[in-house]
Formats: sequence, structure tokens, C-alpha cells
Amino acid sequence: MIEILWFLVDSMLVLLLLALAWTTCSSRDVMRAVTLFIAMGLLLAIIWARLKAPDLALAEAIIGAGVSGALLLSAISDYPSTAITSHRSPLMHGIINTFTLALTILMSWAVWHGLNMSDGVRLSEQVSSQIPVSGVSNPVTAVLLNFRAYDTLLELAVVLTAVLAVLILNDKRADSAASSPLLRGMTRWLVPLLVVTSGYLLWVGAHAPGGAFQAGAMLAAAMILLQLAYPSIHRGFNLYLLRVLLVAGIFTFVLVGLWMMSANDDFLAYTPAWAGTLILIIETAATISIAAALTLAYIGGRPTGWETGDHVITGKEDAG
Amino acid sequence: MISTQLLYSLAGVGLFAIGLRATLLHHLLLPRLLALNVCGAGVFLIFIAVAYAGIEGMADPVPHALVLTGIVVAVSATAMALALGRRLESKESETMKSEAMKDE
Amino acid sequence: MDFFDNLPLLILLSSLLPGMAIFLVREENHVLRTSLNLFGAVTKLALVGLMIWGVYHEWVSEMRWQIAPGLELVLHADALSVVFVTLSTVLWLVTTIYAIGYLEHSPHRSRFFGFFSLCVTATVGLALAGNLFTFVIFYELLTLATYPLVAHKGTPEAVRGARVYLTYTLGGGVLLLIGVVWLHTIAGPIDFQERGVLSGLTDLDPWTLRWIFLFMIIGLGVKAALFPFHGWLPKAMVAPAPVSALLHAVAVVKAGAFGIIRVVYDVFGVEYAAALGLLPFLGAIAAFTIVYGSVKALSQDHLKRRLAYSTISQVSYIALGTAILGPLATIGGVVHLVHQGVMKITLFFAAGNYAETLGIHHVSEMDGVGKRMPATTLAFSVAALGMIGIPPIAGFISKWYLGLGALQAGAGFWVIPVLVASSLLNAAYFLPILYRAWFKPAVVKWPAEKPQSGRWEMPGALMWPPVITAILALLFGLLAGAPFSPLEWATLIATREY
Amino acid sequence: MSNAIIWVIMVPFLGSLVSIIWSRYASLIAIISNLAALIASTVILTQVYQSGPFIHELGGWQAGLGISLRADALSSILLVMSMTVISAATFYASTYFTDAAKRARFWPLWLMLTVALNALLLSGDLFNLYVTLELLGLSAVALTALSDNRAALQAAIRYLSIGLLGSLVFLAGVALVYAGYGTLDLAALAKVVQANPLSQVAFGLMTAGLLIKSALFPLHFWLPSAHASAPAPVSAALSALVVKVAVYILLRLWIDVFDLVLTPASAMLLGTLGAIAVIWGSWQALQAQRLKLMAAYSTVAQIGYLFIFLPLIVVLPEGTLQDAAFTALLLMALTHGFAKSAFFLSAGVIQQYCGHDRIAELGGTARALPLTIFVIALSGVALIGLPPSGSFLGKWYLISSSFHAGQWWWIPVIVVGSILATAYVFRILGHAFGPGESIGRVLNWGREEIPALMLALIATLILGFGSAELWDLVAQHGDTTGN
Repeated sequence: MIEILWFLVDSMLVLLLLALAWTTCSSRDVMRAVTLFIAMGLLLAIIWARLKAPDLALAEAIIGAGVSGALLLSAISDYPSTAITSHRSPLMHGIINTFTLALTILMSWAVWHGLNMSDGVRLSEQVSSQIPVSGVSNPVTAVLLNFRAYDTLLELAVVLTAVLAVLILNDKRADSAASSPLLRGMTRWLVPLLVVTSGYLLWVGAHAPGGAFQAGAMLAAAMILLQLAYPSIHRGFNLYLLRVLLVAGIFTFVLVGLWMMSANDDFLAYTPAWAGTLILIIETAATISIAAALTLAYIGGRPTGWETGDHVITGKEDAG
Repeated sequence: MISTQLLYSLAGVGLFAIGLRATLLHHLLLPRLLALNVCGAGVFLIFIAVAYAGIEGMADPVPHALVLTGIVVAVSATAMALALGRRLESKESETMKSEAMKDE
Repeated sequence: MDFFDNLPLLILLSSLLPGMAIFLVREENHVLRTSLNLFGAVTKLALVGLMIWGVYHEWVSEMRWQIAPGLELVLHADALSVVFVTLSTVLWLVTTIYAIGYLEHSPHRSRFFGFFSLCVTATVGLALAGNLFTFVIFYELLTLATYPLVAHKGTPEAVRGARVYLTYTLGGGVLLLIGVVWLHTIAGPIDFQERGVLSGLTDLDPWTLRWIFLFMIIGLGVKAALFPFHGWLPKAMVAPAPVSALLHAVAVVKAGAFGIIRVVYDVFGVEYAAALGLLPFLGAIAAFTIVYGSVKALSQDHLKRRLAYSTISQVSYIALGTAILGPLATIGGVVHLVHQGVMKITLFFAAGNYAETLGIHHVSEMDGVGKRMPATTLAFSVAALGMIGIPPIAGFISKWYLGLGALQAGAGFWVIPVLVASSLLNAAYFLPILYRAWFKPAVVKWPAEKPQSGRWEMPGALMWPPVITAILALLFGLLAGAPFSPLEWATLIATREY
Repeated sequence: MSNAIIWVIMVPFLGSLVSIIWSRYASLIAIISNLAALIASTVILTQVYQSGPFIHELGGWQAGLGISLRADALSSILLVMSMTVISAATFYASTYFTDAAKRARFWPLWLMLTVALNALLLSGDLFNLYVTLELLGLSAVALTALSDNRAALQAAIRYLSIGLLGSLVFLAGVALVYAGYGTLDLAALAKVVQANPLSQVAFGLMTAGLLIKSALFPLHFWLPSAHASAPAPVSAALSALVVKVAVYILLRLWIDVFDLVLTPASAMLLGTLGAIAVIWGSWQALQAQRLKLMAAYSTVAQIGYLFIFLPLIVVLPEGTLQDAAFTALLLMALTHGFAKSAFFLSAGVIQQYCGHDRIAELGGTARALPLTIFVIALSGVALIGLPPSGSFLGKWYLISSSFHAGQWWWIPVIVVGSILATAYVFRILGHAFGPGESIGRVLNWGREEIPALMLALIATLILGFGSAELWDLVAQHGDTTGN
């Protein structure tokens, strides 16, 4: 009975998801597409929760829907044309349709086959057997920052690269018109809340859903909100400092890794006794980095003093 | 339980296909970016559906971690793509201006 | 003996290192460049002398360098390679002197002499190659080294001519490569060996071998300017005179001919090749090319072009000699490798001199040039008569042995007519030149005369080389019986090959 | 000492971080850290040469739960190549960017590119491969965008979206693999993989994703614009390395992991695409009006050659013949890497000197920039596959393998490809030797021309004559799964 109930819920969620995805991809108006996309992000968050992936639910809500939503929305203003049209010929259109359809069938077949052939255990048992020595009790955090910490490090490198690109490419975001008093009012109590929450998420990540990414993104969200409410505020941000923070977090991560290598002759091989502490350190560092990164990615612009590495000198820019 | 996994992973496949189709169809940056993100979401969904182990069972945490990584990567890429687009826009408006200058 | 094993390498280095150095010499530094050139040439000559001595006494001189499994770089000295090495070394020395005089004031001398040395290095390496792999490498290197020489002037037609040359030779190179690789896959690595390698191997499909032979002969035939792959040779005439001289007498064309000899004798083995029925095929092409080249030469008024077509015809004598089964024909072919070289280089030196001092490029402008430039014209005449086959000049020896060989092999019925016809044609396109040069009254004004300086008709560096080579041509004919004469050496080879 | 495998990744990483903060000393930092990484890579190679493949279990967790880095013959050789090219290009770049601002932006990304390359070559884990692919893609795109003109930006955007698509398709394959086999570790996977629908689809997806990145015809469309519009040192790295490492992963998956799934038929298909790429790429290169565009198209062709080896390797019997074909493939990849990077660096010099790189207007450069033209000629020799370059040996074995495998039809392709290559290389030289007034010294910009010369010499001489050890190495430790 309960099974069937769940099945109905699941099917509704899935259908809704597919519908949203389809409308996002086929809507003719950019603004509409972006809004639908954000909605899809939120729905995904719910689905992650349903599939017992609370960490993801958080991350998706904040990052997937929140941050990238903000980025996309702000990008729309840069776009002269908001109408979406495909330039493909009808023939090409048909080819693409058939191709994707065939691919869907093949992949579905493969997925079905895969789920049947697998024992269904995969790595979960290995993980749970090693949790005790991992220094944290939240398995996802254990995987992210201990078992597969190297992935996380490289991922931070990806973030860094992207941010560098953003900084290189564009000047600071121009001041947009002052925003509504309502937004400001909301910001006044929302920003502190966000900051506190991010702190909590960081701390709780060790044993419950949460962790560096959610926390960092939360902080960034706070910054972005400020920026939205008080468009001129970024003048206050010291972008050089942000950049230092961004680097410092990753730097710490690498240093811990190397230090542990000197101690236990494998990169990032934590001494079990310290594992908890080390992970907390890394998480804090990562949180700062990610917050700085996402903020910079939103605010954009080449920080003053980019050329000389000295924030006092305002660098000569070749904006063209 | 396998039915739930199957349902959601098939949904993932569907999402992937929808995104892929749109990516191939569109040439404008922004729609293509949305499509790519949908595409990615599809892949993530497959991972998480596979990780699901029933209401009682403890889900496989590894895919969760992987997808978390994936999400962050996706955001970074999106930010970068948007920055590129913005730069190109400004360039093109510049060239337009300069051409207008020439005409006068 | 170690030193003797390293001899081939030393001979290569003796022109490679100076060449490398010359690239870095500043344009103005005439003295340094010249001394580098001569030093290299003389050293090489000395080393080659040693090698001749050693090979005569059948000392083995060989060095191997593993490149990859089954692929070795082998330098090896045997009777045949010595012939080619000696020829190219001697003529290189002469040509270098000539070139120094010829390019007195033209730009980019360093580049020119650099590639000039590389070109000779490649030729010598080709001569000393001990297996097909090494041969192919130097064969391609030769192409690369000569391209800049042909394109040297940098004028549009020079670049165009160079491109044609490149297209032909590299195309041929690819075909040769395919043939060689194919042979490797069925017979393993092939070291050159007197009396051939394949004859020793059994259970090879004869048709595969015939195909391989075809690929190789076409690949080599392009450089040897066998019909119908001769098209590049007249176009390459845009090159400076010393280059044309070297191209025709030593480097490129001869490389092809030498390669054909190698493939027939030291890879297939001449008897085996005959057994496969490959020789008539080769002979037919050669015979046709001989006649064709001579006929084309008749109609050329441009002197160098006429010489070019005569080369096409003359070089095929070598292929012809190879294609006839029997020691005498072999002697004829191999000895012509040397004789044609000496005579042809004389002709090109002379042609260069006419162009340089009097601005004469066409046969029709040569009336009475004999009185103005006696030494050059004398050398020219000797070489021309030799080409026709007038005794006692070297050319006669080659043709004589070819004829005897043909009779010995019972191929006289078609070879003799070819020889006679070509000799008549040679006479038909050389004698008029001599007549004009000696007996026609000189025109009042030459196209572009340089003021006469010094006691000779022109700078010695330009005048002596043709004279020397002409004398050589004469001596090779007169003293054919003397020890270490080309003829004797060719006989030595023939005895070792049968 | 097996920590070298960490240092080779982490040194450039730290370098990148530091160079962001102290961008004043960025050039120095970059040179030092890349040289250090070069040393580390040679240490790894010697280790593999002496004691065979080895792995480094990150975090001390055994592969499967954790991620493991693996070094074996294939990866360590490519690692040394990439570090050599990168180091040369680093010296080059330290004077190439005259604008201080540009330089300051270049170095961090450049070092990140190095990190990505090395991490990718050493990675032994499917998902980690995805992350490194993204790192590689993003840094490459950012570096392309450094040119900061419309063409470059458009190319960069295209490059980015195509790259993202490619890695997503790859990731989809990874997801299926995890669903079916419950592991991401390559070695573990190699043991359990069977030929079944799941494997085939997953394999197909990963292959497709990587084919996009390795620009195999007809998925090459994004490459020329990107490689032609990037700054010279970047183009060098893109053409010589970034495309190669995608091919490297393909080989790794095909030959080590999914060898059961790779049917001769599919191999034949890829080989055919490679053959088309050879002809098409060379033809386009011949048509190209600009030096760098020509080089980019020639890359498309050269990648094609690598794929022609595949159907041969699949059908050839285990042992010497197969090893020979495999080593020849490796040798061609190496030669092209060195030669093409040298070519792009020289093209950059020419562009700086003439202010353009239009082939038709190169007249006189042979006089003005003798050394650079010489380098172009050398790398041209390697691109054509003439002796004494490494690709001559490569083509030799390509032809002989075709004979051994009874697939003679590849030979005409090789012939046509080589002839077209000759045409486009000597087209440049023909123009360069053409008339022009200025006469320059042999050496003009030491720090730009010397690195290019070294790369070209490696491609033509060292790989041609000195590659005997390479064959031993592959023959002994060819067992590339690392166990």
C-alpha cells in the first residue's frame, strides 16, 4: 500500500521534473527559460531530499538554484536579444530528434540492465566500514574530504580557474539602479541569518547534512544579496582581499595534504587521531574560498591592483 | 525499491536527452547553457537514483559526494561561460560603434 | 680493426660537420667558409683513399646502430659503394672549387654551401648504406638537402621548379618506402649482400616480389629520370650551374641509378631477378628512355635543357647494363656510372662558364665561342665526343662493354640497335654545337660579356674544373686497363656479383 | 620517492596559487615550478623504467574507496613529453607577452593547465578523470580567451560549450559504469568488465565524449578556430598536449579496460574516421591562408593517424607485432607533440615579426628569421613523416602493420596524407624563401627561438635515432593497467 503511494508521488515528481526541463529547453523567451530553470533546480532539491540525499538538497537549493540562478538572471540584462530561436534546418532538426530518441532508448536499456546486474551494494559498505576512522560521522563529508578529498581539491582548482577567467574577462559590474526598499528591508534581517546559518552548516557538516560547499555558498548568497540590495556596495569590498581569501583556502588544503604526506607518506593521508580536526580546518578554509569565489564570480571585474599584486596601486586596465 | 531506482534513473536519462537535444539545437549562448545544465542534472539524477537504497536502507554516499562536486563544477563553468558571453557582447558593441564612426 | 669500422662514419662526418659549421659562418667571411669547404672535401678524399685500399683487400668495414626492433642503421663499405663514394667525393671537390668561383658575389653563400655539403653527405651516406632501411633514409635526406639548392635563387620559377622536383622525388620516395616496408614484412630486414639476399630465401610468393620490385623501381626511377618519371629534370635546370652539375653527374640522378643496381644485384640477386622475369621489363624502360631522351634533346635550343635530356638518355645506360644478365653488361653499366658522371659534369661546367662569362644560354648563340674561350670549349668538345662514344674517350668503353654484354647475353638483337641509334642521335645533337663553336665566325657582340680579367679567358676557379674533369674523362678511356681504373674496379665488382 | 607523482601535480598547483598573489614575480615562479615538475616527471619515468608501473593511493585508502594515481610506461612517457613542451613554452611565454597585465593573467591559468595535464595523465579513477577533464577544459578556454579579440572570444565560447558537452557525455558513461559495476577505479574495473549492453552503451558514451575532445573527424569543427586564435604558447599546448591527452584516455579505456567491449568493427569505424581526418585535415591545411590555421588543421590530420592504428592493434596478434604497432602509435603522438608545439611557437615569432601570419605574405622571412624558418622546416619534416623524424618510424610501422594485418587499404591514405603534408609544409617554405628585403641575424629572440628549436630537434633527431629505449620500455612494462 505504502509502496504504491510512494510510487504515485515519485511518478508525479518525475513527470513534473521532465515537464519543467522540457519547457525550460523549449521556451522562446530567455527570461521565462531562466525562471523555469530555477524552478527546476528547486524541484531537484526536493527530489534529492526524497532520494535521501539531504546534503545535495541543500547544495542544490543554494548553489544550483540560488547562485547560478542569480548569475543567469544578472546575465539576462547583458543580452540584447531575449528571443530564442534555433538556427537548425528542419532536416537537421529531425536528425537531432531521432538521434536523441535512439540514445534515450539505448541508455534506458543500459540503465535497466545495470540496475539488475549490480549487487546494489557498490561502495556503500566499504564507506560505512571506514567511517569510524574517517574522523567524521557524516558519510558524504567523509567521502568528500577524506576518501576522495583529492577530487575535492581539484574541484576547488576548477572553481579557482573559473573565477580567474571571470576576473580576467570583465570589468566590475556596473552599478545598477537602486533596488526596492522592500528588498533592503528583507536583506537587513536575511543577511545575518544567512551568515549564522552558514556557520552552523559548516560546523554541523561533520556529523549531519551540510559542509563546506553549502556553507560557502550560503555566505556568498549573503554577499550577493547585499549587492542586490545596495548595488554600490561592492565598492566597499576589497577585491584583492577576496582574492587572497580565495587562494588562502585552497593553499591550506594543499599544505595539509603535503604535511600529511610527510607524516604518513601518502598525500592527504590523515593521521586518524587528528582526522576530525584536520577536516574541520580544511572545511573552514574551503568555505572561505568558495564564498570568496562565488562572490567574485558574481561581482566579477578585474580587482584593482591585479597587475602588480599590490592593491594600493590601481592597475592600468586595457578594458578594450 | 529497484522500481524507485529505475523510475528516477530513467527520469535522469530523459533529462539528459532533453538537455542534449536542446544543446544541439540552440546556438545562442544562454539557452545552450541552460540546456547543458539540464543535461548535467540528468546525469546527476542517474547517480543519485542508483545510490538510493530504499526508505530504510542507507543510501550509497559516494555518488552524493560525486554529484556535489559535479554541481559546483557546473556552477563554475556556467559563471565562466556567462563572463565570456558578456565580454563578447561588449566587444561586438564596440566594433559596432567603431563601424558607425567609420560611416560618419 | 676499429678504425676501419668507423671509416664510413668518418667519411660522412667529414662533410656533415663542415656543412653544419658553414651555416653559422657570416656572409662576408669568405676565407673561413672556403677553407671549411676545402678542408672537408680534402679530408673526405683522403679517407676515401683509405677505404679503397681496404675494400680492395676485402677488409670488412661496417657499423650498426639499432633504431628500433628490426630496424638498424648500417654503414658498410663494399666494392660497389666505393665506386659511388669515390666518384662523388672527387667530383665534390672539383665542384666546390667551381662553385666558390661561380657564386663569388651572389647572396646567401653560407646557406648554399651548407646545403651543398649536406647534399654530398646524403649522397655518400646513400652509397655506404648497408641495408634498405638506411638507403631509404639517405634517399629522402638527399631530396631534402637538394630542395633548397634548386630553390636557391628564390625567383618564382626557381621556387616552382623546386616544387616540381620535390613533388616527383618525394612521391617516388613514398613508393620506394612502401616497397621496402612490404619487403621487410615478408622477408625481414634486408642487408645488402653480393649475389643478393632474396635468392637465398625460399617460399616467397613470386608475384608479391614482382609487385615489390615494381614499387622500388618506380621509386628509384623517379630520381634516375626513367621515362615517364623524368619530367622534373628539365624543370630543375633553374638551379645555379654547380648545382645542376652535381645533380646530373653525382647526386640525384646517380642516386636513383645506383639504387637500381643495388636492388637488382644486392637485394634480389641478378640471376634471381632474371628468373622472376624482371630484367626485360627494366631493360625495355631503359632502352626506351635512352632513345626518347636523345630525341627530345635534338629539339632543344636552350643549352642546359639539351644537356638535361641527354642526361635522361645517358643515365639509362646504367639501368640498361643492369638489366642485361651477364658480367660484361654489368661492367658496362657500373663503369658508365663513373664515366657519365665525369663527362656530364664537364659539359655542365662548360655551359655554366658560357653563361657566366658571355651570357650564352642557347646553342644558337654559340657561334665562334671556341676562339673566345678555347680551354672551356676544348673540355666541352672532349666530353661531348665521349658522350657520343668516340674512342679513346671514356664513353666509348661503356658502350663497348654494354654491346659485348648484350651479345654475350644473346640480347644483341635489340640492344645493339638501341646503342647505335642513341650514338647517332648523340652525334646529331652534339656535333652541331661543336661545329658552331669552332668553325662558325664569332658574332660581333656576345649577349652579356664580362670584361676579361687576368691572363686566362676567365677566373681560374671556373676554368680549371672543366679542364680537369675532361682530362679525367680522357684518362679513364686511355688507361682503362690500369689498376684501380674505373674499368678494373667494375670488373672486380662484376666478378664478385656473379 | 614515489612522491614525485604528487609533486609533479602539486608543485605547479602551488605555483599557480602563489602567482595569483605575487603576480609581480609570476614569470619566475612559473619557470621554477615547471622545471621542478619536469624533474619530477623524469624521476617518475626512470622509476617506471627500472621497476615497472607503480601506484600512489591518495589518502592511504586502497583504490576503489579512495582514488589512486598510476604511472606506467604510457602515462610516464606522455608525462615527460607534456612537461618538456610546457617548460619550453613557459620560457617562450616569459618574453612573449609584452603587456605586464596580460602576463599577470596568463601565468596562474597556464600553471593550472599544467596541473590539469599531469593530473589527467596520472589519474586512475573514472570520476577523477571527469574532474581533471573539466579543469583542463576550463583553463584551456580561459587561456584561449586571453587573446581578447572577437574571433578568440567566439572560438572560446564554442570551445567551452563543446567541451562541457563532451565531459557531460563522458560523465553519463561513468554513471552507467558505476550503476553496473559499482566501482570507479580503472584497474578494478578492468578485472570485472564483461561485454554486455551496459558496458557497450557506457563505453560508447565515454568514447563519444572523448572523441569530441580529441577532435576526431567529424567532431573536429571546434578545433581550428580555437587553436588558431589563441596566443602562440597556448596554441602550442592545445595542439600538442590538450588534444593528445584525450586520445590518451581513449587508448587507456579501449586497450586496458574495455578491451572486451571494443569490437573489430567499431575499431574499424574509428580507423575509417581517422583516415578521413587525415585526408580532410591535410586538404584544409593546404587551403588555409594563415599559418596558425594551417597548423590547427594539420593537427586534425595528425590525430587521424593515431586512430588508424586502432583497427590494426585490435587484430594484430599479442606480442611483438602488437607492441610494435602500439609503440609506433606512441612515437607518432610524441613526435607530433614536439613538432607541432615547435611549429606554433615559431608561428608566434613570425607573427610578432611580421605583425600577421598570412602565408602568402611571408616573403623574405627566410632571410629575416633564418632560425625560425629552420625550426618550421624541421617540424615540417616531422609532420610529413620524413626521416630522420620519429614519425618516419611511426609511418614505417603503420605501413608494415597494415601489411601484417592484411588491411592494405590504409596505405593509400598514408601516401595521400604524406603528399598533402609535403604540399602544405613546402608551400610555407616556398613563400618564406621568396623575395624580401631585410636580412636578419641568425638568432633574434633567444628566449623564444631556442625553446622552439629544442622541441623541433627532439621531434626530428632524438625521436628518430634515439627512440630504441622507448620500444624496450613499452615491451617490458606495456602492461598498462599497472598490475
